[in-house]
Formats: sequence, structure tokens, C-alpha cells
Amino acid sequence: MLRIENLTGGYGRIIAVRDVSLTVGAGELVAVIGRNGAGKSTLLKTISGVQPSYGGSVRLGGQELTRLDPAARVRAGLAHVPEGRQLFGALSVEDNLRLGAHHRSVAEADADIEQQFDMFPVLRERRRSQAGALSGGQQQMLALGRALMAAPRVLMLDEPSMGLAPQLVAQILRIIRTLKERGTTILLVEQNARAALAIADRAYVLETGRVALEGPASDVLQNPRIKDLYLGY
Amino acid sequence: MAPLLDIHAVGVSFGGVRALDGVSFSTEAGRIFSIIGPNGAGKTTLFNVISGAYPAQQGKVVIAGRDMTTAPPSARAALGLQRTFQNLQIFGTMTALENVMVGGHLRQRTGFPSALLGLPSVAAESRAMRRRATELLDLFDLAGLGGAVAGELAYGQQKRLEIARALACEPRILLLDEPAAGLNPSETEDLANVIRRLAGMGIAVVLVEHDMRLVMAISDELLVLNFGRELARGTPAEVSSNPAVIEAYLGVEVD
Amino acid sequence: MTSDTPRQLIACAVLATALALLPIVAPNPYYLDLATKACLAAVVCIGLNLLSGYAGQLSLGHAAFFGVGAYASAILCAKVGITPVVAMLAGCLISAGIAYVMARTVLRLKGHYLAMATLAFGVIISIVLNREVALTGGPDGMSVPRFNLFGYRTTGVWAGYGLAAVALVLAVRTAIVFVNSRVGRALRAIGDSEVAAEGLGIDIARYKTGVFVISAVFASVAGSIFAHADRFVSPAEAGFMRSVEFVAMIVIGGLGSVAGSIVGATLLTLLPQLLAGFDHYRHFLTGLILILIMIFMPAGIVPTLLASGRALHDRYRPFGRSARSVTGRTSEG
Amino acid sequence: QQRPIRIGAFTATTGGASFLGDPQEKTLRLYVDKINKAGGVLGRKLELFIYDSAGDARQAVTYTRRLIEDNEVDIIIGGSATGESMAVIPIVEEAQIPFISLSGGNVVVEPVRKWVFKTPGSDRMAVSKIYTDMKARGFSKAAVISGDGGFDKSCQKEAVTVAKTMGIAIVADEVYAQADTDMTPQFTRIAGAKPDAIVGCGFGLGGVITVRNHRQITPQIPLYFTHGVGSQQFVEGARGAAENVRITVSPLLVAEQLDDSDPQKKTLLEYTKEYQEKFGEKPAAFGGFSYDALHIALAAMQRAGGTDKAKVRDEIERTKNFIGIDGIFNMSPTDHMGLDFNTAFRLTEIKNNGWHLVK
Amino acid sequence: MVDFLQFLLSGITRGSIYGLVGVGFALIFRSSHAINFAQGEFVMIGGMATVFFLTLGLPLVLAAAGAVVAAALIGALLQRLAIAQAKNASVLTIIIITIGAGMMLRGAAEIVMGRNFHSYPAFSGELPVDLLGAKMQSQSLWVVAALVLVTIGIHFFFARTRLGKAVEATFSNRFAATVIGINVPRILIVCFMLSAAIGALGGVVMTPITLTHFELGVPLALKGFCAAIVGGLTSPFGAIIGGLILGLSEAFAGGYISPTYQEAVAFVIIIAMLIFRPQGLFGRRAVERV
Ligand SMILES: Nc1ncnc2c1ncn2[C@@H]1O[C@H](COP(=O)(O)OP(=O)(O)OP(=O)(O)O)[C@@H](O)[C@H]1O
Ligand SMILES: Nc1ncnc2c1ncn2[C@@H]1O[C@H](COP(=O)(O)OP(=O)(O)OP(=O)(O)O)[C@@H](O)[C@H]1O
Ligand SMILES: [Mg+2]
Ligand SMILES: [Mg+2]
Repeated sequence: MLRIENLTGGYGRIIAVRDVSLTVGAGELVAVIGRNGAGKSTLLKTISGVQPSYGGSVRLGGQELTRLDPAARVRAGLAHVPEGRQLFGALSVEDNLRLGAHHRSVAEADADIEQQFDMFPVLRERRRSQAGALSGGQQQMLALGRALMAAPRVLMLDEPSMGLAPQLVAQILRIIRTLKERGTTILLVEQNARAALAIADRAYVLETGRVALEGPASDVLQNPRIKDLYLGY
Repeated sequence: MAPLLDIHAVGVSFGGVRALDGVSFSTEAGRIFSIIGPNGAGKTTLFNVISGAYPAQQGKVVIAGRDMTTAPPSARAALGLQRTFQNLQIFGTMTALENVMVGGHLRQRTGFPSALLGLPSVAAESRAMRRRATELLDLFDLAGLGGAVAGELAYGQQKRLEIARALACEPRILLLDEPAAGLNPSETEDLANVIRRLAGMGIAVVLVEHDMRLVMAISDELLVLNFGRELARGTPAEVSSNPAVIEAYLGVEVD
Repeated sequence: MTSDTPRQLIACAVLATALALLPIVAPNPYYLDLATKACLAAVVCIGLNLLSGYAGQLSLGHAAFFGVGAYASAILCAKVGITPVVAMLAGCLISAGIAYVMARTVLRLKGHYLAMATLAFGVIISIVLNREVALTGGPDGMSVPRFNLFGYRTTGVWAGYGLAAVALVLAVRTAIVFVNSRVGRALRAIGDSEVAAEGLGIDIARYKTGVFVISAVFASVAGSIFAHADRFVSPAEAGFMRSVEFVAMIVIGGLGSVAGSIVGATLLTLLPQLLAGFDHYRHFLTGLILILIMIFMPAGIVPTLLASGRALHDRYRPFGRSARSVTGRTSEG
Repeated sequence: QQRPIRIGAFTATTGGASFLGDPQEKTLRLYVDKINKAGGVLGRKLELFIYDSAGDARQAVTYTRRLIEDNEVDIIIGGSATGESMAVIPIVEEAQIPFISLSGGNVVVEPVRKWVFKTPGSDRMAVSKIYTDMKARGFSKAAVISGDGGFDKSCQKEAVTVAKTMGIAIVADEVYAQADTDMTPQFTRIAGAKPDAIVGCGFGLGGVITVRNHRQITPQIPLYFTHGVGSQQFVEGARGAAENVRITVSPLLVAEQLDDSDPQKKTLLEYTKEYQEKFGEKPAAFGGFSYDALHIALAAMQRAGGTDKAKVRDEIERTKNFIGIDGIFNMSPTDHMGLDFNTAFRLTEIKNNGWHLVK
Repeated sequence: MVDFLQFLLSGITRGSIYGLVGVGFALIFRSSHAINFAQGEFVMIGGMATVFFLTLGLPLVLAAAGAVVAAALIGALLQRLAIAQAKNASVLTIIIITIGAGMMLRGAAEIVMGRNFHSYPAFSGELPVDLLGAKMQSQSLWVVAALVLVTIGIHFFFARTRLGKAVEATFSNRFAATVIGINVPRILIVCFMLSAAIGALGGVVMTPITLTHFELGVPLALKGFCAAIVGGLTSPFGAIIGGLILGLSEAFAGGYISPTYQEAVAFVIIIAMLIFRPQGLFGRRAVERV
């Protein structure tokens, strides 16, 4: 479904992602883990096109995305929940959600928004509040809900459990699993590596911008070096 | 002896949202006091009230025996209070090293007159501060990044940088708002060690965190907030077996 | 600007030498006149840069302080008969006073508010200078006596140039030490995040006020010297367009760069002279040049050149640039 | 081959005073070309160095230094606005170079400064002419409306001072900002003061808006204007509102109506024709200032037999019966303008969008 | 009473002019956080281009429409060729680009149209309209009408259109807007075109009153900017109200107190505003959470 080949990207002179190749099959849930600064967020940003790529290609279900702008990639079915939530702080919760369905019809948005509210009831309660006023965890839910409003074929999540209460972490992981079961293809970046590997099909380990290891999630979970470096305890 | 930090029945509302409602706690030097609770429970708001970013609408904030309820943040910092931010507030255009140097603001003397005159003491002070800042970066595993522009660091690196910055002025009270968010488990373990060390040095650490492993492992005392109110309080063992807490917050652990 | 202070002080000495040599190589006093104006603009810009480039506060009315300095010197010397140095100090005091009051009222606000307040205040000052004909000569301006020091009367462009050059060297030295001090770091911190700065114990209001007053004094001194150098002042000196010009100078030269202030000030002072021959096409070309500089050097001339200098340097490093760019920025090892 | 005669000039070609500077610049270029085609002066070509000061004193100072030091000119003409002329006086005096100013303010030549001359008639003459006409019509109360620029201010000052000596009471003295788009509040106040007539001091857009607002609010009160609006453009811009307005203006605009015996008539008609041929529009009165300055300077050089600055200066001071656009000049050591009251300004009235001499 | 009415009419006329200039500032600020110093030049172009097309023999309606379209195109070019080219430009850099653009436009107008001022006849005759003894130029009604039109249009744009919401999103967080698939470059262009067109429309209707001149934009822009500040800078609607407030205060202060410092009124209001209501009349203060 999503096929990345030799992708290189970064910030001007700084190359943060180097020659990364990665695939996510249709309906698959693939996790990316790595230390701080390994380039995980940059990888997602380069895939979604908000950061320019310096080489390599991005394909979605056979469609070449490499040369498209971010808006076109979203229309092609690629949604990205960026690190740090990135909400429209001055706009209401509802507006944030609706903007997620920016390129879709109002009727579709109307239907989907109820789904998000069902999934995250607190957002319904706060639908008129400014998004900027929400607590950290509430914002994380809104960010996820907004991405889902795009009805994506492939969803890229950058540390979706960050800042969530344990109960909600569990809930988010459940939601991710549900989404996967409904056929959404998911690329998941997580620091909570144990949890991520538990629900993922396959995993990639990123080190200083390169793929250091890849394989079925269970294998990665068992790898002693990984255990030592990422799983701790 | 009076507690180092004493929060007395503080209350804050935003429009219709009652973010804090009669929350009290106090803590002492060398203790690790943790505050947990569901998202939106008011933990960050409590930090904002303690540090002076938001005014307390009710209640009192007493720092080192002085009533600081209406004092500006800088005055509270002068009494040895430091914090980190859940939504990172690093100085993005400055280098990592300079961030930490600014952290030591209160430990330096240079004022406008001597800075304008360029007295020799000014440069000497900067050199000394630079040395200390370098050490702190080392402590947080940021040694090679001193010259990097802070805004260009990865999230987890910025997170650690903020703690290093807060430590630069040798605080007596340190408020950490979700320091482990964005760190992987092994990094979190390192962080746990650092926090223990800080407490060992006599700092009163107040920790807001969702990573229960970390919280349970290092806290001396826990306060659980829910909808702006105290839900429970006690040692980690007491709290983690409290059914109300499990119901509202912990849920069933996934692993 | 994080390099060590001594290195910058060397740069300062180089600047001083260059300024001292200029009169010898300058073909005639016209060039000195230009150099004088560039130096004075640079002094204003260095002060303004402390405010905007470091503390992150935009001022759209800085020419007003230049004007206050210029008119203080003009009026006190011509009408009251005070000696120029004292008049200059009086100008500084007035400017500082005005800046202090303004800062106290609006600096606690964030964002564009200071820009707006300075804009409004600057225009009001220039309107007053225009209207109070009895005192200021109104729109036609007024003449200023020669500068004299301890009774020694100076003559011609030379004196103006000398004063301006000395002022510039002092300004550069002051600014360099200043920005690398605790105070300078605190100001930059304020520019980046006020919440965090406050949390670290920085008294925001005090620092913002302080730097605003300092930048006003820089402008005021430059204005006073200008009045004696040109021996004439007009309300246009305090006008809105002049304020905008100062902002353009620091942005084009480079925000947060002392050298950038000098480059920007010099460039925009010389540009009209260079384009003087183009008659009707002059405005068009000036605009075009501004735009091109900003497109190709969005961070300003000096920072952009420094960055590409560094890139060039990197390219010839034994391990190439990629080796550094990744390993240098991770926490490995 | 002798070095060409270098004429230095700076005019406010752009900026608030561009209505003055633009025709001044054009006129200088026109006549330097023309004279060169005709072989130059003293067998030498003319070389013109001209800069746009935008009416800004600071730029005027720099350009004057440039003219003196870098271009090494023999004489300087310029200063469309009074302020910029005043600003360069210390420099020309120090450098000892003759300077013929194009600005209206009396202050430029009062007190007389050795190296400084000027060609435009003064505001004092203009308002005196207006008040003379008012008295002839039996008016005794006047209102003044002026912009806040230097040009307006100088005229306004004279209008107030001269009124005292001529027995006219100033019942209102209203100011508008140069860039203002609407002066109806001022005219409303003027209407309240019930003057017999209104004196307008202004130029350019402000002048046009003044007459248009006058037509709107106080059409029944006669309006006078000084020469700031002395151009056909003004009449066209006013779109009918300038009808019946009386304006003191250089004879240029009514050249055809002058008696054939008028000594200026020929010069005026020639200038008008040449300017129109070159630029496709009628010259505004202000262009005449630089015509006069240039020709006075060249005549002085001719008499001095060269460009020696001191000699040229002396000769300028000896200018006698020079027939110019602005009037007939007779300079002297005590008068560095040299225009006389009768020839300097003519009172005209706008009728059918044309200029008519009030006899 | 007649005086009062007269000042009122004067205030409305000048206020509408300031409002028409101010809207553009608010629109650009709302999309790029920058102050567009070329806004006054768009107004100037509105008048100048109309004059130009009229001399080509076009009827007024076409000439005016042509001027508005021309300005919109120039706005698009400015965004595309200059502002969008400066990658990662800070707000200040953008401001300087607009200053440069303003100079270029002024220069171009100077080259094409000369340094003279120009005007064309009022749309519905030159006769003043009498209103209970107070008099108003008939053209003022056109200015007011244009203002009303713009107000309604702007309201509709932001309240009803998807594009309007996208503009708000872009203003609030440009990165997020890009991530969720809003075509940010297009939004920016649209805003520049809109503000240029509105500015030019203002120029078209006000030229019979104010006349036009290649350097007319600068002072007008200053007043328009003040109007936008009073309105809160983020709110186009606020800029319109701000313009009216400034216009009326100037007219009444000039009329009842003294015209000498009339020009300063706008700026005094701004200072008072900053002290008592810094976010402006209609500016929303986004909640800043830490
Ligand atoms: N805006 C930027 N400008 C320059 N360099 C950047 C920028 N953002 C990130 N970097 C650098 O790129 C590298 C990779 O960063 P990235 O954010 O992709 O890491 P990450 O794996 O997501 O880390 P984390 O777990 O902390 O989120 C880091 O070295 C970082 O310093
Ligand atoms: N400035 C504000 N304006 C309006 N509401 C606010 C503001 N700050 C906080 N709130 C509200 O107060 C409540 C408490 O927020 P707070 O950030 O303190 O929660 P928290 O416990 O830190 O949650 P999290 O764990 O998700 O960070 C939330 O409902 C939030 O929306
Ligand atoms: Mg990341
Ligand atoms: Mg929180």
C-alpha cells in the first residue's frame, strides 16, 4: 500500500533521514521506533510532503506521490498526525475536526464528526471550546480525530499516546487496532515501544536516520539489543 | 519547619470549566511528590498556578514560607522555584548551550550598567556559566548538541534540554510536567535515575506524569486529581490499589 | 552571534581602524558625508537591533528618538545656547524618559503591540515637530550651530564624521559585550519565549524596558550628532518613513547581528546615491533590489553569508558534510 | 577643448513637493539641451548634474556635497522646498559657490547671504496682491486655509502678518494635513466665522481638494489662492470647482492675454511653446523658477567671461532688467531676489477652465 | 446642527476611505501574520489603472473592472514571485518585501503615468448632495456603497465559504494546515489577490474625491493601517469599523476642537486603545496555554 524507496530528507544542510526504504502492506500496522533524534518524525514529515525529500520515492497504492504537494497527498488518502499535536489553537474543537475533512463534502464531514465524538466523548462536550485551551491529552485526541476526518487510506501517527493517561493510552491503542481491523493501513511512530510492538505486524528500528533493523514485530521485541536500548526495565 | 512548598485550597475556573477546585498539598526538600490524574484533570493548571503563569482565583501558594499567591513568576523563581513545560517552551533561536546558560540567570549578577560598560567581570561570568551549562548538558546526554540551535532539536532532546535549563539555577523546588513524554522506556529509566539524584541533592521535586512505571518507582507521595479535585492521596502502593483511581485513571494495564 | 567576545572585539578594532583610515582614502568630503550618514544610521540600527533582533520587539517609530535627539541638540544649542555635549545628554535623557514611559505602558503586551504603539507615538512626535513652528521651525526645519567641545569649534564634514565614527565604534563595542552578557542572553530568551523566560526568574518588564530605553538612547545620540553634522534638522528625520527605513536596514543586514546593522545601514544609505542617475526608474529599481535581497537572503545579508561561508567550510572537511550533519546532531555516544 | 560648464541642481522631483520639483527638473533638462544644441555658452557645452532630493533636507545636504565635491559643479540651482534650501546654505557658504534657490520662502534671502540667491516671487508679494484686490472689492474679513507643509506654512505666515499691515482681519486660520483627503470640517468652521473671502495656501492634491470642498461647503464666499496651484492640471483636477477662484500666479499662465507691449510676453510664449513641444503638457508656473535661475546664472557667467565662482557670484548680484518667466529681475547687494511687486505675480481668475487676467 | 451633520458626513466619507484601505491590511495579516506595506499602492493602482484605461477609451465600468482585475493580478504576482520565493522567511522579511514591492509599484506608476496627479469625473455628477443643510459629494455615496459591499462580501467569505475557514486555519497554524491538506500557497495567493482587489476597488471609488498620484499610497496606507489596528488587525470587519471610528473622530476633533492636531487624532486613539483594549475592538485573543 505504502512503499518508500531510498527516501532521504532533512532540513537544509542537515540530513535527518537517509536512504530509508520501507513498505506498509494494505491493512498492515507497521511500527517505527528509535531514539530521540533518530529521524522518525522527519521520516513521517518527508512522506507526507511537509518536508521536502532530497531523494527517493513515495508511492501509495501504486500512485506516485513523490512530486505531489502535501495537499495532493492528503487527497490521495495519506493522513499524518504530526508530533506535538499541531492544532488550530484559535479555532473551536468542531472547526478543527471539520477542517480535517477540508477536501470532502459537508455531508460526509457531518457523518464522520459524530463518529469522532462517539470515540472521544470529551470532544463533544468541548466542541465549542478553543482547541488551544484543551489539556494536553484532550488535544492529542483532537489531533487524532482530525486526521480521521480525512477518511484516510493510510494513517501515519507520530507518538499518538504521548501525554495520555494510562487508561487513554489503552484506549488509543484499541482504537488503532480497530482502525486497522477496518482496513486502514497504519504507520505508527511510538516511544512506548513495548505497546507499539505488541499491536504491530512488523517494525522498523531507525538509528541516526537509517533503518538499523526490520522484521516482524515479535522478532524485534525479542531482539536483545533492542530490548536493552529501547524497552528498558 | 515550614514545608518548602505549600499549596492551600487553590481554585481556578476557565469560563464554565472548573479546572482546579480546592486543591491542597505540601512537600519538602528531598521528596518526590507526584501528581497524576486523567487528561484535563487540572495538573498543568496547578503547575501554572504554582509557578505564577496563571493567577490563583482562590487559595494560597506559599513558597519557602512566603505567601507568593500574587507574585509574578520571576519572583517565585527567585525563591528557587523552577518548572518545565508540557508544551515545550525552549528558546528556539538560541543554541542548546545558551538555553542552559539563560537557565542560570538567577545565579548570575551582571546587570544593565555593567553589561553596557563591558566590565571584565561580564565575560568572566559568562565563561563560568558556560562551563556549568556544559556539565548540565552532559548530565542529560546532550553533550554533542551544545552548539545546535535548540529549535532544531528533536522533541525528546528538547524535552531533556528543558530539564537541564531548569536545573541551571540550582532550584530548591522543581516542577516537572510530563518529563518522560516522548522518551523511550530506557531513556525514561535514565530519567528516573536523574530525578532520584536531584531529590538526593535536596531538591523538592513535583512530578506530573502519565508513565506509571516511572511514577510508581520513584514517588514518595502521590496526589490524584480528577476534574480539578483531589481524588486520592498516599504512597504509590496505596494509590495504585485504590479502586476509585483504577476506575478513573489507571484502567486495565495493557502490556 | 555566539562566538567569543575577544574575537568580536578584534572585529571592533578592525572597524575602528577602517573608519580612521577612511578620511585618508576618501577622494573628497562628499564621501565623508555619506560615511557619516551611514555611521549614524548604523548606530541607530545597532540599538534597534538589540530591541528587535534580540528581544524580539518591533519598533516602527524609532526615528522619533533620532528626531528627539536631533531637535534637542538643535533647540538647546540654537535657542538656549547650551553647549552641544550637554544638549546631547539632555536629548538622551528626554528620549530615555519617553521610552521609559512608553515601555511601562505597552511593553507588558506581546506581539505587534509595541510596533503599533511606537508607530503611533513616532508619528505624533513628528506631527508635533511639524506644528510647533515657534520652537522647531516647523516643516522648514531649523539650523543648528557647529559642534564644539570645551570651546574648541569644529569645522566641516570632518568633525561630523569624526563624531559619527567614534559613536559607531562605541556602539559596536557596547553592543557586542552587551549581547554576550547575561543581560543579552536574557533578552534573547524573552524574544523566544516570554513564559519560559519569566519562569527562569527574568523580570520581563524590566528587561524589555531597559533594552527599549537603551535603543532609544542609541538613536538619540545618533540624532544629536546628525544635527551637528548636517547643521540642519527637519521633521522628516522623525517621520514614519524614516522609521520604516531603519527597520528595513536591520532586516536586510540581518536581525540579531551587529555587523548586519552596519551592512544594512551602509547599503541603504548608499543605494539612493548609486541609483541617482536612473531618474524615473530609481524607485522601481530600489524596490526591486530590496526584494531580490530578501528573496535570496531571507535571513539578511550577514547571517546568510556567514551560513554559506560555514557551508563552504564544511564541504572541504575530510569527512564531508553528511557525516557531521547526522552524527553531530544525535545523542549517540 | 575646454571643460564643459557644470550646472548642479537638486529638485524635489518626488515626494510631497513633487509638483514643484517635477516641472523644475524638466525645465532644466530642456534648456540645458537646447543651449547645448545652440553651441553652449562661452563656447563651452553645459553639463547638467541633477538629483532628486524628494524635498528632504538630509538628502539635499548630501546631494549638495556631491555636486560640490564630486561633480565639481560651477553653480548650484535647486531646493524646491524652503527647508531644503535652508539646509544647504551653510554648505554653499562654506564652499563659496553661488546657489540660486527655487523656493518661495523669504528666509532664504533674508538676511542676505553672500552666495545665496533665489528666483521665485515671495509669498509676501502674493498675499499683498490678494489683499489689495480684496480691499478693492470692499472685503475686510478673511479666512486662511493652508496645508501643513513648508510651502503652505510660509504662505500662511505671510497671509497672517501682511493682513495686519493692510487692515484685513483674519477671522479663521485653518490647517489641514498634507495628505488629508477631506477638508470639509475646516470649511464648515470657516463658514461659521463668516469671512468676506478665503485665502488658500496650498499646492498639488491639497489645493485641488481645497477648492472642491470649498465648492461643496462655502461656494458663496470668494476664494483666493496663491501660486501653489498655478498649473493647468489644478484646473482640470478641480473639475469645475475652480471656477471664479482668483489666483496670484506668475504671468506664465496668462501669457497670451498680456499686452503686446509687456516685455515678458515673448519669453513667456516661447517657454510655453518649447515646454509643451517637449513634454506634451503646458508648463506649470514653478518650472519658470528654474528657467529664470538657469538663465540668470548663464548670463552672469557670460558677463564674468568664465566660471570663476566669485566673479559669477558678483555678476549674479549685478543682474539688471533680466526678463524672466517669473518677472523682471533687478538684483542688488541688498536684494538677492530682485523681483518687483508688479511683474512678479498677476492676479488671475479661472473662467471656463481657463486662466484670465484680472485687470 | 448643520455643523454636526456636516462633520458626521465628513467623518463617514473619510472613515469609509480608511476602512477600504484598512481591510486589505487585516486580510493579509490574517493569512500571513505580516503587514503589507504595499497595500496603499494597490489603492493607488485602482485609481491610476482606471485613469489609464479611461484614456484608452474604455467606458468607466470596464475601466474600473479592469483596474480591479489588474490589481488582483499584481497581488498574485507579488505573492507568487516575491513572497513565496523567500523560503522560510520571517514575518519581518515579508514586511520588507512588501516595502520593496510598494516602491516598485510606485516607480512603475511614475514611469507609466508620470508624476502628475490624475482624476476622473464623479460617477453620478459633480453636484453636492444636500442633506438637511449639510452637503456631501455624491461620490461619497459610492465610497460608502463600496464599503458596504466589501463588508458583506468579507463576512460571507469568512462565515460561509470553505476557503474562508481554510484561511483561518492557515492563520492559526500554517504547519497544521499543510499537514491536513490545505493548499496553503493557494490560500496565500487568494488573500493577496483579495486584498489587492479590495484596495483597488477603494481606489476606484475614492479617486474622484481624493484624486490620485503615484505617491498617494503611502499616507493612505498609514491611515488604513491605523484603522486595521483599531479593529484588531486580525479582523477585516474590525478594520472597517476602525476606519469609521478614525474618520469620525478626525472629523469631529477637527471640527469642534481644532484642526491643528487633527492629524494626530488617529494615533492618539491607537495609544489609548493599546492601553485599554490591546487586542483591538474585534481582535480575538487566542488562548495561550503553556
Ligand atoms: N526543524 C529542524 N531543523 C533542523 N534540524 C532538525 C529540525 N527538526 C529536527 N531536526 C534534526 O533532525 C534530526 C531528527 O529529528 P526528528 O525530529 O526526526 O527525530 P525523532 O526521531 O522524531 O526524535 P524524537 O523521538 O525526539 O521525536 C535530529 O537530529 C534533529 O536535531
Ligand atoms: N487557558 C485556558 N482556557 C480555558 N480552559 C483551560 C485553560 N487552561 C486549561 N483549561 C482547561 O482546564 C482543564 C484542565 O487542564 P490542564 O491542562 O490543567 O489538564 P492536565 O491535567 O494537565 O491534563 P493533561 O494530562 O492532558 O495534560 C481542561 O479542561 C482544560 O481544557
Ligand atoms: Mg519525533
Ligand atoms: Mg497537562
